[in-house]
Order: sequence, then C-alpha cells, then structure tokens
Amino acid sequence: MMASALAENRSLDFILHLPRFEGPLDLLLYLIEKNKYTLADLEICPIIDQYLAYVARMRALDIELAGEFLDMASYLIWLKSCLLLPSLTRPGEEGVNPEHELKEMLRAYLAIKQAAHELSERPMLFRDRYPRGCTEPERTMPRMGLGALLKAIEAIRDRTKHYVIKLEARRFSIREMMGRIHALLKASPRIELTDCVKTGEKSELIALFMASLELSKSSIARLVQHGLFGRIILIRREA
Amino acid sequence: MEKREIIEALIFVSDGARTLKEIRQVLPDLASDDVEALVAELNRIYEQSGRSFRIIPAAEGYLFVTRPEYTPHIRTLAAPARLSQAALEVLAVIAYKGPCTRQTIETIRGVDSSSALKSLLKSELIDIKPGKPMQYHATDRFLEVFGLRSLSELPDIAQFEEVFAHAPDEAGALDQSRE
Amino acid sequence: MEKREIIEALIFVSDGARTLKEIRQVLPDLASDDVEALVAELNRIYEQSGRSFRIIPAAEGYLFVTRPEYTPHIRTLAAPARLSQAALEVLAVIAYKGPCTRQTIETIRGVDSSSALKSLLKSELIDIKPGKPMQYHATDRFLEVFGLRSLSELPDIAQFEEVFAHAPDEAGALDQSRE
Repeated sequence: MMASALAENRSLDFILHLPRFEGPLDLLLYLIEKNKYTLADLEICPIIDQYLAYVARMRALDIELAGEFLDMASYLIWLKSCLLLPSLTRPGEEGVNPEHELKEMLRAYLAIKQAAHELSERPMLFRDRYPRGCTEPERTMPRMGLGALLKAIEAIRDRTKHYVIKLEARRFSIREMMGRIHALLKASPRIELTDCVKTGEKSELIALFMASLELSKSSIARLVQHGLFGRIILIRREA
Repeated sequence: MEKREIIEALIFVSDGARTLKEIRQVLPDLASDDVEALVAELNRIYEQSGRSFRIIPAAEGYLFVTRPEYTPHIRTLAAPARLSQAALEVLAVIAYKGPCTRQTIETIRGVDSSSALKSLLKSELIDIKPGKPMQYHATDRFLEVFGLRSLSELPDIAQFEEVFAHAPDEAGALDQSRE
Repeated sequence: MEKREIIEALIFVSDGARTLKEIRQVLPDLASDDVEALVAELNRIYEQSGRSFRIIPAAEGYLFVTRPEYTPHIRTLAAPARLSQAALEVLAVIAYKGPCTRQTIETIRGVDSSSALKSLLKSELIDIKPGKPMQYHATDRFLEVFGLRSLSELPDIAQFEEVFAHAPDEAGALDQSRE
C-alpha cells in the first residue's frame, strides 16, 4: 500500500522543501489545508495516504523522522483499516469512533497553534519593547521557585558527574597507555593491542587505541590490521 | 512630593512588574482605581513631553517599558529575543489550559516537548507547581513578557476552554491504540 | 523621534551605566559634548515636569537614578526574592534530604558551603536544629516562599530528571537569537 501511494504521489516531493513540521499533527493539518478541507468536511482517507507517502518518502531518502511520525503512521494505517472494514470493531470497542478521535486531536492542536500564533503577535518584551534597566532576558540570579530548586539539584549532579569523568580520564591517560605499550614492545617486538588491556573498561580501550595511533605517528611502532574488525598488531620499529 | 511621583519612583526602580499590592503597601490610603488613575496621568505627562517610555499594566501591577519605535536603536546594542514555534506552542498549552503535566502537553502537541519545557523553565516563563504529578504553570514573568495583567486577559480564552473541555487528556487516543 | 529621546531610551534600558561609547555606537554622528548637552536637556525636562528620576554621569557614561527624597518610600518594600546559585543548591539539598549537617551538604555538593549556609540562615529559609551534631532544616518561611503546604509537596526529582536529564541542554527560551 505504501509503495503504490508513493508512486501516486511523486508530486509530494515538494514537501521536502518545506520547513520542518513540529510533529505529525502539524503535518496532518498542513495536508488538510493543502487539500482545501476543513476539519468539519474532512475526508480522512486521502489525507492518510498522503501522510503515509510523505513518511515513506522521507524514509526512502534516509531523512531522519522523529518517532512520533512513525507512531502516527501506524495509528493511521490502523485507522484506515477500521474505516475500510467497519465491521472490524472488536467487542468492547463500540462507541469508540477513531475518526472522531483523530479529528478531536487535530482540533485541539489547531487551537494551540492559533493560540501560539496569537501569543507571538502580542508586543513582546525584549523583542518589541524593553523594560527599564534590562536588555537581556536571562537573569544572573533566578527567581525563587520550584523550577529553580530542581535545576539547582540538576546542577549539583552535572558538576559531580563531571568529577567522575575527569577521574576516569586521568586514570587512562593516553600518555600512560603509550608508556604501557612501549614497555611491552621493549620486551617483545610484536604484540597484539589486546595484550595491553588490563581492566577492559571502555575508556581504557579508547585510551589504548589512541595511544597506539600516537606511537605509530611517532614511528615507534607499526600498526597492522588484516581486514575490517581484525586484530590490531603492533610491530616495534627499530630506531 | 506627590503620590503620583511616589508611584512613578516605585515602578521605576522595580525589577520586573511592581504589583498593585506593593504600591498599596507604600500608599495604603489609595484604592486600586486611584493608582490606575495616577498611572494614566503619568502616561499623559510622558506623552505630552515626548518621552521614550510608558507604564503598562502587567502581572497584577505595572511595568515601565520603552515605546516600540525605539526598539531598532536598542537592538544595535542587544539582540532581540525570539521564541521557537515549539516553545510558543508549549507556552500556549500551559497558559490556556492552566497547570498541566508534560503528558497533557505532549498529547495535545503529539510530540516530545522536553527541550521546549527546559528552555521555558530556564527563561522563567513557566515554573513547577507544588505537588505530584509534576505540573507546569505560567509565571508572572510570562505575564510581563506578553504584557498581560493576568491569564484571564488572554484573548478568546473562552473559545479555547471549549476546545480543551473535549481535548484528549492524560491518556490520549494515540496511547490507547498502542496498548 | 529625536536623538535626545533615543539617548533617553538607551540609558533607560541599561542595567547599570550606559557608556558614552555605546551611545555613540547607536548615534555615531554625535560628539561626547553633544550627548552631554542632550542629557542636560532631558534632566531639565524631568525637573520642569516634576519627575522622580534624573540621569547622572557615572562610569564613563550615564545612569538613571531616582531622586533621594523617594528613597524612604522605596525602602519600605522588600527586595525581590533572589538567591545565588550556591545558596539555591544548598537549599535544595536541605529541602530534599531533610535535616542534615554541613559535612553532608558539602559532600553532596563537592564544594565549601559555609557562606551559602550563612546567607540562607539570614534569609530565614533554613534554621539550625537543636542538638548534636548541628543540623540544618528548611523552615516554614521556606514553605511559604516556595508556595508549599509541606515538604511532601516538593516535586518528584526522578520525574524532573526523566524530562530534563535527557533533553539537550537548551538556552533560555527567550535567548534563541543569541545562539
């Protein structure tokens, strides 16, 4: 179904040149307007097809779409099957009208878009006029509030997390790893990079790899790898 | 020294809007209508003498701001603020619907809204309400920035109230279909 | 719109003194003497119309200040509620962790916290619990300022982290254009 919709909608390529949509509802509203429908007289099936074609087109072009677009796509496929096979309603689902539900979602989102537009049209501080004594919207000292309190906790966590990373980085410095590899190379002219691993921690592996590149660059060792993902061999270079 | 000029000085030195409550704390014998009349007199004086600023009502009080025609000149020294579409939409939900959870916002918008929430919190346009689950509400700063006395001054709020009465709530239609 | 009023607007919106250099950045064809003369004109206008503020020279530029006779009235009002980042962090630890010692706070924050504790004690947002070891706790004043009925109304940290720990580090919503 997606493929045929795609073939029918070559003309949809223009969509790729549009500014990005805020989300699937935004895209649906765009398609509805483009097809000159209103929410009251909306024919949902062609809109569903165009939506799916858009998503398929974006995926075919390897353009990353937020997960919500794909969730909506599967919801719309389900919705379309309900519309085409009205008898498919499962027991306990009488009274649920999925088309009506979708329209309600669109109505609520449309209202919000309009409200957002009206807000942006109001004279705004720091854009259309400035308050006395201030041209920068961000304050150096936050007002007291629960948001400020929670952000303070986040700041503590960020800072202490930073310490942990620093310590780790110090434990596996590239210089240190270069020393370790060099010592092993002195004992044996040919070693595997994995021979140098002690803890197996990710940061150690990264530091070791960087160190081997450094040693190769400074002509202390030659790096050999047979094939992708093959073992990395270090061969001592005689001075 | 007149009361009118005391009011002017109070608004002039205020960081953010000077609330009516604060003004009446300093001048207890003035009713709110009196304050409003005196502020109107001040604005007339500014207009007649060609001043570059006025006092506007904002956040249950008053705020000194520059006249819009001076904005291009001020912008030479300070970049203008601009709200993203996502931030505006999240702000609209919170302002029109009243305190609400992230889930409500995302159900209405149909997309993840955490980074917009984060930036709005940082700019103090919204804050977190006491209690659980976590709900966001519009702040006085929001009212100042958009020149509103209170949230009830938002245009067509009645129209939106009707829409939100039917709006999908915490468990949206999309979530139900995914069970 | 006259240059005089542009100068007025520039000084009006400045946080602290507006330098002559900045003024001449906006109005390049004015010499410093011209600016001085226009500022003198503005002050004459303020004086004649009985305004509560004047422009004074300061730090290589100009600054708006209220006339000294208004100071007693302004002083009646408490300064707006602001805390330094360090004080906010200490307050958050005490509020969420419950009564705790200075050592605990410093272990969690990883930095010396004595001056933040001092300023919080002074603002009466925290107090010292009788007994040993010396512990700090959040006060009723803290609850009042943050609009809480009890500490149990504090928002859920895990829920906040869920939203914000993963959201990309955003600029303030109003700061977008400065990115």
